[in-house]
Amino acid sequence: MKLAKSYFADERKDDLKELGKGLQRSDVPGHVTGKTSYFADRTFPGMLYLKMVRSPHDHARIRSVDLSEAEKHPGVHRILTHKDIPHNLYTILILIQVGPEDEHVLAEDKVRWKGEAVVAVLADSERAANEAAAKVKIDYEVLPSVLDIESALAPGAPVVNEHHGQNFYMYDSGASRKVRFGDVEKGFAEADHILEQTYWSSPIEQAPMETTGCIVAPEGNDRFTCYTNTQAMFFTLDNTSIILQMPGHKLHMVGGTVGGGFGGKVDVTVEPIAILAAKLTGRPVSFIYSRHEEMQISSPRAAEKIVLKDGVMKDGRIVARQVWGYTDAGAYSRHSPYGAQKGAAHYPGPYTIPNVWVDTFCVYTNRTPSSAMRGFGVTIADFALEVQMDKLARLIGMDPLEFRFVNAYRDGDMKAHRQETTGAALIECMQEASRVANWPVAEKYLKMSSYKES
Amino acid sequence: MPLALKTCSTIAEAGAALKDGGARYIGGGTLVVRAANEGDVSLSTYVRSTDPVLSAIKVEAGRATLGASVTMSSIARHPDLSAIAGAAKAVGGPAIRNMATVGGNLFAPAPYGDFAVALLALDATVHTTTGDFGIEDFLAGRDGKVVASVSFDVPSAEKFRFAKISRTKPKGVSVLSIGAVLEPDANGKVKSARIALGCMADRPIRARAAEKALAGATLREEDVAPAVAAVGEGVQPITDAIASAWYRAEVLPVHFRRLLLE
Amino acid sequence: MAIRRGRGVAAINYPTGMNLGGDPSQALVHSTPTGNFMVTLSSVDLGQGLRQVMAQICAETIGVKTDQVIIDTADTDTGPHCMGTFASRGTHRIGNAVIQAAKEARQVMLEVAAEALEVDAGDLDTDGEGNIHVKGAPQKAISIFDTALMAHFKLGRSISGRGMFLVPRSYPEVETGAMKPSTCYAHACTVAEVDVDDETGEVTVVSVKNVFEIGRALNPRMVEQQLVGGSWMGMSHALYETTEPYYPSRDHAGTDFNEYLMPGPGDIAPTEIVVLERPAADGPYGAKGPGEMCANPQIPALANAVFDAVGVRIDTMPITPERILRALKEQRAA
Amino acid sequence: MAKVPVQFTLNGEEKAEFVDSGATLIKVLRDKLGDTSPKGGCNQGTCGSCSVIIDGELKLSCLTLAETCNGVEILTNGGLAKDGVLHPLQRSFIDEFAAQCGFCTSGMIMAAKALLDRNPNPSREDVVDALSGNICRCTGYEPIIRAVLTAARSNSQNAA
Repeated sequence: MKLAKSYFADERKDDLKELGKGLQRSDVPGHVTGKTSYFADRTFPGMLYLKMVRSPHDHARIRSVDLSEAEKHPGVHRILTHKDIPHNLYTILILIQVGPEDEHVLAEDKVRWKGEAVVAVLADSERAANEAAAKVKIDYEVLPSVLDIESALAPGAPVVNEHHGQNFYMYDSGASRKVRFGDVEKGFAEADHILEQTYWSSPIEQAPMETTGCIVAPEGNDRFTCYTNTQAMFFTLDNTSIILQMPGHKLHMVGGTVGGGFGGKVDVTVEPIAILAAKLTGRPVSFIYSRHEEMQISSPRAAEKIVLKDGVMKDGRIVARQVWGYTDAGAYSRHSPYGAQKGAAHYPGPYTIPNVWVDTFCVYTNRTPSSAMRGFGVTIADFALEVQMDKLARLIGMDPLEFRFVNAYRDGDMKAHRQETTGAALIECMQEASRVANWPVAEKYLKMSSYKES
Repeated sequence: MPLALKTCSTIAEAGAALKDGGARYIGGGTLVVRAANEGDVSLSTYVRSTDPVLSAIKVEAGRATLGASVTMSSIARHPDLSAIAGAAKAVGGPAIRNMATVGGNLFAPAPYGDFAVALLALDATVHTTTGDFGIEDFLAGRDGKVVASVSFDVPSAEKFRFAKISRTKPKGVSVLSIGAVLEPDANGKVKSARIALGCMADRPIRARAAEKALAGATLREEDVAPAVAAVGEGVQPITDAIASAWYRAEVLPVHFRRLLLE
Repeated sequence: MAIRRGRGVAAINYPTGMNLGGDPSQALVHSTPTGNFMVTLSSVDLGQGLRQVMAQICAETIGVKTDQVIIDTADTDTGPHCMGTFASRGTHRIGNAVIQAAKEARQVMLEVAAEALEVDAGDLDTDGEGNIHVKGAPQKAISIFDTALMAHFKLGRSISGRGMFLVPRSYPEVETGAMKPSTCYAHACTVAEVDVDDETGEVTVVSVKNVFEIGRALNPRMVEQQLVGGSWMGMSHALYETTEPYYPSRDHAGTDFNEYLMPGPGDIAPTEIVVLERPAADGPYGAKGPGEMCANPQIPALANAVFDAVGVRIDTMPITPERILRALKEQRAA
Repeated sequence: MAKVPVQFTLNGEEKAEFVDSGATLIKVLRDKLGDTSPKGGCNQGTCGSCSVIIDGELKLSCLTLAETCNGVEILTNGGLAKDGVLHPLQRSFIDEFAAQCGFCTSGMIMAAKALLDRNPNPSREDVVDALSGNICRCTGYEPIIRAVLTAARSNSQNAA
């Protein structure tokens, strides 16, 4: 890695003593000797293992649940169903008033995705829990399902989640989060060329090396210590408090070093049920996702469909951009309504475009609920935007890098979501890229600057 | 019931123990212990045999006999087996190669079992507790058999070719694998060929049409074209997370041609 | 058979933080009797080195060595609230809270030292080596060790500080979408080169050249860790990763690291990284969040490089050999 | 549950335990013997985080039954540092910033040790092959490859 100090040198004082130095990480000696403690590096006498019985169907009504054989299985201590959960219907972003509550901790009448949790078995060994789980009998009536954005939004599609009523999230602005800037129709009318293209992605797993999980130990005073690898301690504590209707002071979350997150550990899917299990059995409880669960049950990065329509002039200026962005939330909201609207502000990309129209939708399907991942709401948008930029440049016969200089935002430019650009540095990044990649551009672009023109 | 390990001193004893419900033979553990770890409750007893014969490698008069417990890394390291080392190294990373056994590989469902592809090309004989089988017959009815060893004529390095195509490097699951034994005649043409394919069915299969088309050919682009065109005859490639049947069928001739011309 | 080379470029920006819900983090700082400093947080270190960078920020602000700072974090019984480690907010939000707490603690520390030296606290400075001295008169000094002892045992003062950094919630305007979803933006431009095998659709990444602008590299070696790993993940997203290879069908969904594809150590391309620093006005010592944006520009750069190589557009992620081969066959048929 | 005796040496110390028949080695190392350096990243044999060296060979402790380890010598990363002195690989992983979350690190170091024990002067290609069964999600592998090569170089310098 090279620090290119010549850029923005006037904005930077190099007078720091402890910062700006590549000091050794204090935690790494622990990592390299295997001494760093992760949540699962502890055992407790009498610990129970939680095994989740999950839906084998994308969408089904639960006719009945028969636990009689499973409960008799040797080593089983308790089996939890939705009836045991004090506040079974939840949604994690309720903490920032983004409702409605739309997801069951344990399924009640229906399952809405293949893998949804229905029954939690607690036994004194993993083996006994697995064996008992195999004896849980659930009678399902399979329902029609929708597995992608287009079929979910088609007329007459089965409703995925009744708490929403329709297969998309309803924002205060309606079916989509809107950004309206300038006059996009006027822009298209003026444009020399118009290009409309559609981009897709399928779900991506965060795949941290350490799977999601927690170990709960009752403290003996009706408080519970939960050793967890959540990415957000109080987010987990406060959601657990709501789900278990347990005052926050009864809960003690302890994290430590997490074996990678990448957004995969921001949902609250293991702690509430494990704490409840510890409370109801009086025993320490371990609930750790298998790798199979981490890959297919934990929330992935959402599948997206993005339609971009751009109006461009022969000289390279983009004069209008219209965007329809669809985020496949899966069966439940989790963080997706947030991610979809974060995308709405992002779509013009790092370019100044006078006329912008964005609609982003959060769509429900019978898939594993999606959630945050590194680059949440932005990564797939950047794929679409920057492939589109390449196509636009070729369409007008311009060098793709020079085309970006023509449109790059600079300090003082107004973005579509009505924030004035400050601290821009795109032009300088491209200038340096032109040099390191030996991708020549015209001299005038190398003389440009992100600074506000006086 | 809890899991248990039953250790037998002979392969015959192990064969008998495997008749019990829930019993599975454990070689390197890469298939069976994984299944138990993943909650396969149909498995309750691991059966193993400590019979030293099972871990023996014997090479005599050009014929190799590999005990069922012989690992991929011991094959890859064996001085008399250098011609087929590439096929043994194609299996897994170093730890898996130190654990995965010849016996286990014969039972591994596609896309696993790359070494069995090599054994099929080598026309190996599989020695089981219920008799000796040609490898094709063995593969066709492998369920329930207990393997003691395999034997085959060790080819010269020039005769044996092996390719494994993966999405990830240097180690990854097979998109496909190809094993070939090419017997040259006095003029440098192919006298006879034995071609085995992995991932082109649920277990290794032979490419008989290609074998036939290669007879009498030189290993030049224009000469191998008929064999390349025929290599996909009768294949039913698997579809899995790595690749679709369509893709496997499309690239099989490409990789086969490259293997012949390398 | 032909191996065809192509290159592509992409440029991006990336927002720091998640203001659409309100974005607070807190920090507490106190000194021990011998002048070490304890930073108490509830923030989670996911492996990116949050503890180390917070220790450096605290040390810089108070004027001590980094190894004199201990980070106590991720315990809800002791640590004050933090929204969480996501949205590239860690360094920025928590760093700002640590600065505020450290400044308050530093002020008390200087007041104690001022009393010892019988000068005005405003005339004092730290030397970064464990001493407090009168500006312009380095010989008139007291060690931080003695200052802390004095605070504890003579003056009865707590050398401590509270830090709270809140980016207030932004509510998007319903009709126009006017909103402030984040604070400062990081930037990047990537040029990627690929070889595409036009018989198999296989892509070999030949080189990746990344330029990142991240405000300030507070610990350049740790920044490099993020950027190198992120660049790999971007390549992985572009060419390999999905839980659902036949999306929207759920068949053949991967359940392990054999089936969930990511580039192995034999697939990595020579990667060059250049870092630019334009300090963010609201960033801790100018820093922005580098952790997420570094994995984004490689994806479109590689997609564009594939097009440059073989003339087919794969507009669906990931760009697999199968998708490329199908497109090439359509191209030849056309 | 049937308990069976098992005896082996772990990082040079003799251990004797009664374990569940069918218990995996990783479970015994972590839960019974308190050596949590092997990590259960997948318990499928696909990630390498649980790698240990048994009688000189790299093995996956998640797929190894403890009961089959009678009489063997087991080395884990938890025992590599001697008298507080880091192993050269541990040192080079620090110097090259080759660990981020640290979860894969012990497995990586054992895979690298298995290589260097057989081949003290590996090429880059040898290192890549040696690490090929171990997944890392943070680093992009390059710093790890560099760390192994650095350790090999420092070893050969020390030997010279």
